[in-house]
Amino acid sequence: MATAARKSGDVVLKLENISLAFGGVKALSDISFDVREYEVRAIIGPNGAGKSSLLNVINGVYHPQQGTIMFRGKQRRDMDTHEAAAQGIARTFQNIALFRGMTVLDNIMTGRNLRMNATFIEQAIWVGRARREELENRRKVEEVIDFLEIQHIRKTPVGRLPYGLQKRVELARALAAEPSLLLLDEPMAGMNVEEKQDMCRFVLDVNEQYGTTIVLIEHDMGVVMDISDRVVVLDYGKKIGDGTPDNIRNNQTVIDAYLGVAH
Amino acid sequence: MEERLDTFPRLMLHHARVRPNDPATREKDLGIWQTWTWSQVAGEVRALACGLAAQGFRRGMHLAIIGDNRPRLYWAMIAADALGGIPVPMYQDAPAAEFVYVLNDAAIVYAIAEDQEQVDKLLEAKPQVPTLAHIYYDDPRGLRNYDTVTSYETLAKIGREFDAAHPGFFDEEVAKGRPDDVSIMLYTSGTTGKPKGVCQTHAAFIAAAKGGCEFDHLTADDSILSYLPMAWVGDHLFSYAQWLYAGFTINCPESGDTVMTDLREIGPTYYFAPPRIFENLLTQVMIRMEDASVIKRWLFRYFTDVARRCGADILDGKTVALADRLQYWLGNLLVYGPLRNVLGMSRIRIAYTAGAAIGPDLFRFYRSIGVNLKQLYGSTETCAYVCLQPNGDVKFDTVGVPAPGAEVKIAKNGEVLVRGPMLLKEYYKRPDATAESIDAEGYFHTGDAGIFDAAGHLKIIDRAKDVGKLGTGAIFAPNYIENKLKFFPHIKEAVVFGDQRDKVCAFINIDMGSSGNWAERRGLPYSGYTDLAAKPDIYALIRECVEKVNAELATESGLADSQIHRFLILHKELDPDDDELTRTRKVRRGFVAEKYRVLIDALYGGKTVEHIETLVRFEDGRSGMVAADLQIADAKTFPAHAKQAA
Amino acid sequence: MLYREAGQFKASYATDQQIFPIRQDRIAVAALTALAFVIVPLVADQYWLSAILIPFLIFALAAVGLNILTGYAGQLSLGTAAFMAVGAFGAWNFVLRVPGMPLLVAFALGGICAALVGIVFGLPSLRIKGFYLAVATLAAQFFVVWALTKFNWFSNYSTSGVITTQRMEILGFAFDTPRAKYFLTLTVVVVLALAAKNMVRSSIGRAWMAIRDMDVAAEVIGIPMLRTKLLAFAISSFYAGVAGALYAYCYLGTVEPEGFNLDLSFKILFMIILGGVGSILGSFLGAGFIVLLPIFLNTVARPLENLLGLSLPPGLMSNLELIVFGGLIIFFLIVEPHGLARLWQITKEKLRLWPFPH
Amino acid sequence: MSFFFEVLIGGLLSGVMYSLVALGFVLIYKASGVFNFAQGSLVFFAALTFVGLREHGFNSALALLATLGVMIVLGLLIERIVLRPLVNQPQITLFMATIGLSFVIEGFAQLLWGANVRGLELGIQDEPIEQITTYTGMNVSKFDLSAAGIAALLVTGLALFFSRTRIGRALRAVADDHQAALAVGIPLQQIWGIVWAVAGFVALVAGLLWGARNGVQFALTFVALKALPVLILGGFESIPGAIVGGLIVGASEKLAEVYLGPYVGGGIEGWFPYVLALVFLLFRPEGLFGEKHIDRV
Repeated sequence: MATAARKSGDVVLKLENISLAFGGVKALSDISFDVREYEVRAIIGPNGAGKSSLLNVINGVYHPQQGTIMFRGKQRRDMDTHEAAAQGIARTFQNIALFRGMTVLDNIMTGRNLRMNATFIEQAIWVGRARREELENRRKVEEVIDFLEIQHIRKTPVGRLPYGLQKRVELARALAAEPSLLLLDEPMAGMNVEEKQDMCRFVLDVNEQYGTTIVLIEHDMGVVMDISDRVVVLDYGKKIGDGTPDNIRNNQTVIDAYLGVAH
Repeated sequence: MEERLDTFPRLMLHHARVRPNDPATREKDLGIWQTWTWSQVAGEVRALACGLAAQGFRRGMHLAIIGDNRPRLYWAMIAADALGGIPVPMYQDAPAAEFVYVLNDAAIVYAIAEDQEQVDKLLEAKPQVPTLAHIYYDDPRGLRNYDTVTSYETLAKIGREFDAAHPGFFDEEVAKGRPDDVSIMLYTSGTTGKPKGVCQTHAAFIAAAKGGCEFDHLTADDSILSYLPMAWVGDHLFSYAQWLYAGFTINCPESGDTVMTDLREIGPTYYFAPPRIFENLLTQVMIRMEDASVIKRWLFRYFTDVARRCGADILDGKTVALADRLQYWLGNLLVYGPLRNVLGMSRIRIAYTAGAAIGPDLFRFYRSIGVNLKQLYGSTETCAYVCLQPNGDVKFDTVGVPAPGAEVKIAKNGEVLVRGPMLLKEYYKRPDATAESIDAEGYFHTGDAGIFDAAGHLKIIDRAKDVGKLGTGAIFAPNYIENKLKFFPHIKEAVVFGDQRDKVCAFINIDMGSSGNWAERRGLPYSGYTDLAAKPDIYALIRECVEKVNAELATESGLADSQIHRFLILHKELDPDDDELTRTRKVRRGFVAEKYRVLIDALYGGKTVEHIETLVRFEDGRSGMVAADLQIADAKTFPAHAKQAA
Repeated sequence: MLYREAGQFKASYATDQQIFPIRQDRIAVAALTALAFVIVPLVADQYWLSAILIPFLIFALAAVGLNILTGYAGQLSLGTAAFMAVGAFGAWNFVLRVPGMPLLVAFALGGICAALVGIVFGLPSLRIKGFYLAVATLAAQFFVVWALTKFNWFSNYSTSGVITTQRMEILGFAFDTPRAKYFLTLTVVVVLALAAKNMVRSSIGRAWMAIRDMDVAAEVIGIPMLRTKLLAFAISSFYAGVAGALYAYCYLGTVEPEGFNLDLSFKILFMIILGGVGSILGSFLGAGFIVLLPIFLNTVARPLENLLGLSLPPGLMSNLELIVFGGLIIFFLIVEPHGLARLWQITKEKLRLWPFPH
Repeated sequence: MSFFFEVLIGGLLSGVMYSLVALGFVLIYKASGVFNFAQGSLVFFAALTFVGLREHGFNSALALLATLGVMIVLGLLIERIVLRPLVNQPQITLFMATIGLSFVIEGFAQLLWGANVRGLELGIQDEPIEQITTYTGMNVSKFDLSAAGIAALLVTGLALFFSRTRIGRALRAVADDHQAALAVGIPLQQIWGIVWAVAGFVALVAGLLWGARNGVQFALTFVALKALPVLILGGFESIPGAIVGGLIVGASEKLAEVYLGPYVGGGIEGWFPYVLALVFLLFRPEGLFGEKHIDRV
């Protein structure tokens, strides 16, 4: 898997001095890091290090008490979930957050909701714009389904799918939004080797084919070192390392806090 | 001026004129059946042909075509034909190493591949194929960073520009085509030696297509699912020659995994499948019915019994008692109709099977539930067109009557000889082989041994060269025996030995699906094929099958000596990747005999157990050793008692 | 078994996404529509029309409304009857106070009034969930009934808020027979049910279900929480409101605010639980079930009474009804939480796969 | 001014009665996460059974004991038949099941005892206590005060039960964390059974007091509806919350009726607590004593 050939562009996302606390508990303290366009950026760290919280800050689920977020040139105190989505940030969740009462197709279609502008009255009559949007976006969604090779489960309710496929459907839902920045929270957790390989391939394909910038949290060090351009290491809500995979591998603080334990 | 419909490009243009808005090609893609009309197809072919011409493709050149059944690959074949070139479809599941010989033999310069997988194999083969210069691909997925290959879209774009610059070019090229031009080169897989390119002319395939269409009344309203390898003569006849002759619709499935679903959605009127697929389907039906409720199982059993009694006769239009007819009608409502529907066969008018003998029970089952399944006989060299079973006159153990235009006779040594317009022009660059197979009178030697019955139906017994003699002097037809064994669902493959020996012994491969299921229902634990194959219970199960075959053989005149005395169950499945089977899953008898010599010796040496180690190649390309101690079992044989003439 | 789908392939997304993609379903629905519009008016007597079919259709409409809110958007409401009341009194007042007001427009305006009230009581849904929200809808229930009783203006100063509906006339045609009322009700219900089906299979429907199933994920995907929830409240209340107007005009003729009490709300809630939460079809099945059950109980009990020579105590039937309703609710929640609609779905699945079990 | 206090005290005292009903809800919610809409029906059923038994010649003490037995058995049955099969279902489903349950209980109660309105005499008169009237000029009902006393006694008893007995402590553990309770070997189903039995007992007390005050009739079931805003104010999981919430609702609805009612035509008691609770919810969705939950994603 060649990572060398990949181009990486300007900084698109920059977090500065982010601190987040729940009640009295500090989840993140004074975190700063940036993400460049087209790169695969990994966040690693032991359980409870604040990795998911960081993603939640980026797409506005949590609002940090301190710090600023710069996304696509605009600086702000915090993100708003809707704004984040509208700005092209999509994500998947650590614990699968699919809409369990819906089919795979409908789940992925929700990823295109932002691009559908017909009013509910048009939708109720099912003519003109509503119908057109529905059919056009179905095609877009079918392309994602094709891309992730989940054609055979298109009309299956997601609740009936095995874990690995659910993860893939969640990725599909995020991709359907055609994001410019994709946040993946442990996309390979709980998968077997084969599923992991598939997922790795999909992540790299997404990055390559669509030029999507990717921020991912992952525990499998092999995967992280393989596919990411740069890595951030968190420990107890603090950043203890930031650099290329090689860089991180040889960072003594990181080895002491995390790598040494994990292996 | 009268229209000359004597080449495939002209046939295509004819349909584009006569029925421009009728569907010509469908493909399940992006969730729906994408449809191209005849006029759209004509446009695509035109662009493609012009594109190839612009890239330097010339009359007489070969165009390699590699991939699953894709509309664009079919169109590429017409495009090559239009330019007077020769399409060479290749088996898409062969590894790169196997590509090399064919690519070099056909001196391939231009190749069109389905996707990244095939492109990778071509690129892997390229260093050993100096002529290969142009590779085009259909599906761009993953090919973004390949800079030595060209996309279908780019080729078509080049073509349209070329067409605009040379407006008369395409029509002139089509006009240059002659019926005796070679329209296709199909490589025979060959049970021995290297594959040979079979060159067939437009005239030959059009004759075969015309004969078939008229024989079965195929029209532009029919539709077919195109899912068998494009390199195989059957697919070329049904999905190309007959498609372009009759102007019906071909439907390409989404992928190999979804064929059954796609079959159900499309509900074709015309269908072809090798016996293996019909057998798998029936096995699945039986397995799924096991889980049904008691009432449904009873209904199913009751009505399949009714169907077995009278279904085939009703299909053949024979007289059937009213009570049976009523029961069949009810069964059709409750069981056969729904069953045909869930199998995707409810609209089938004509279904064919060929390529290997089909078990009589299997064959009868489909006919009895109202699927008009028939057999045909033919080979690559005869455009798969020698004998066909006529509607209403179907016998289970024959391959039907000589097709319109085919002259069939039996040689003294029992070999079936054929003459007619559908014979091959030649084997490519192999005048020796051509001369060997077509005699001075123009008869093609099929290599099959057969006999005609009283009603003029041909019955194929075996490969002519496989037919041997037992030590007793009796005739020994190994395939005939093996097929009888393989008709049991638990037996997947069988290899019998006996030529120049005093008795017959057999290797058996059990069917994992069927016998695995059998074992599970009995709570018999097993860890894999090797383990299951060695179970005493399985041996007992297989012995029963072998003994049933023996009982049958005892009744057939001249074959009583062919009863199987001893057998063993192989510790691994025979596999094309290990060269034990051909790509069309025919046993390479000589190779197997050589590889497992120690086992044959054990069978004839009276041993009851033998150790064997075998090298196997896994799917990912690695290889390893499999070792096992194989049990050898004896089977009961029966005294000969010739059956009364039926 | 009845489904023969081989050969019914879809060559476009439009055909793949139609409401009834299977031909046999389309035929069945066409037959059912013909039955409802042609055969029923010919054969049904007055009792069947005005005591069974009209209320069935009206309740089904209200249940569709509640299902949009509770079944699709996941917001439990115990105040459906209140929104029906707003619709009924709204429509009545528009006809009363605006000269020449067309009847159907008045129904729609009544629905819109209900929608506005729905939005007001839906506002808390932004901050509260589950039965906290259910309690908020109870507030709507009590407040609306109180307001309609207390402020006599709504009933044009009649005693205890009773209103009697005006003569119904559309384009000069008087809807004064049960048959005519049935036609009117049927048409309105069919049109609105179709619209509901269209909404739930469009992006708005998916947004509702997304919020129902996993609200955080829905937000992250860009589904606006407030707008989506309020829209569910508004549309649901609109349906309830129109149902309320039909309830007053086509069914009872005379209504009072107290008629739209909590019991009615519960009745409609029961319809969707029994019929199927999150299913338009289920709304109809549930309404049919609840309308027919008392009639069924009566027809069973009366002959039984005669047969055994007993005279059952007068309150018996109504209490028995309570027990059977409540018991069925519990039974369905335990055994088949998705109600009759799911049972039909399972049956259909079986018929499609017949003779295979799965 | 003294009129204000009179209304206030009257309100507070009837608030105690609301608390009593709310207590039943809280008990069950705390232990099993079930919002028991049928609590009002239980109150109705208890009162009706007591009155019914007395009509059939039982003396008060015996009727009380028998009713207590019936209520405990009923509580256990509900737990076993309705709630145990629904374990791990969404709370909304459980809630809807209890709505169904309330119908069954109401139908069953009336089937058994008839639907007539009956009086219930507890021997305490609903009349002003003379001494208080004399000294402060305010009318404070003797009945209300006694009821408040009984309620206070019950709350104290329950508090002691929860903090001093083994079962009580187990119960609290269950309320805090089902999984953990299961892990340390607390028999969940047994605990739930006990809680439902206790809820039956609380319903009996509430039923007697409310029945004595308003007569034993179907309208008793609406008492539960009064308790809902109490719960919203106090939080579903807090016993102190139920009490304080009850007092607030009691006091505010009386004050609102007296001071606000005349402007809008009266009868606002029915919805005022709801609107109050609703407004309150907007500012503090977790209730007075509830804990703030953070959504983890």
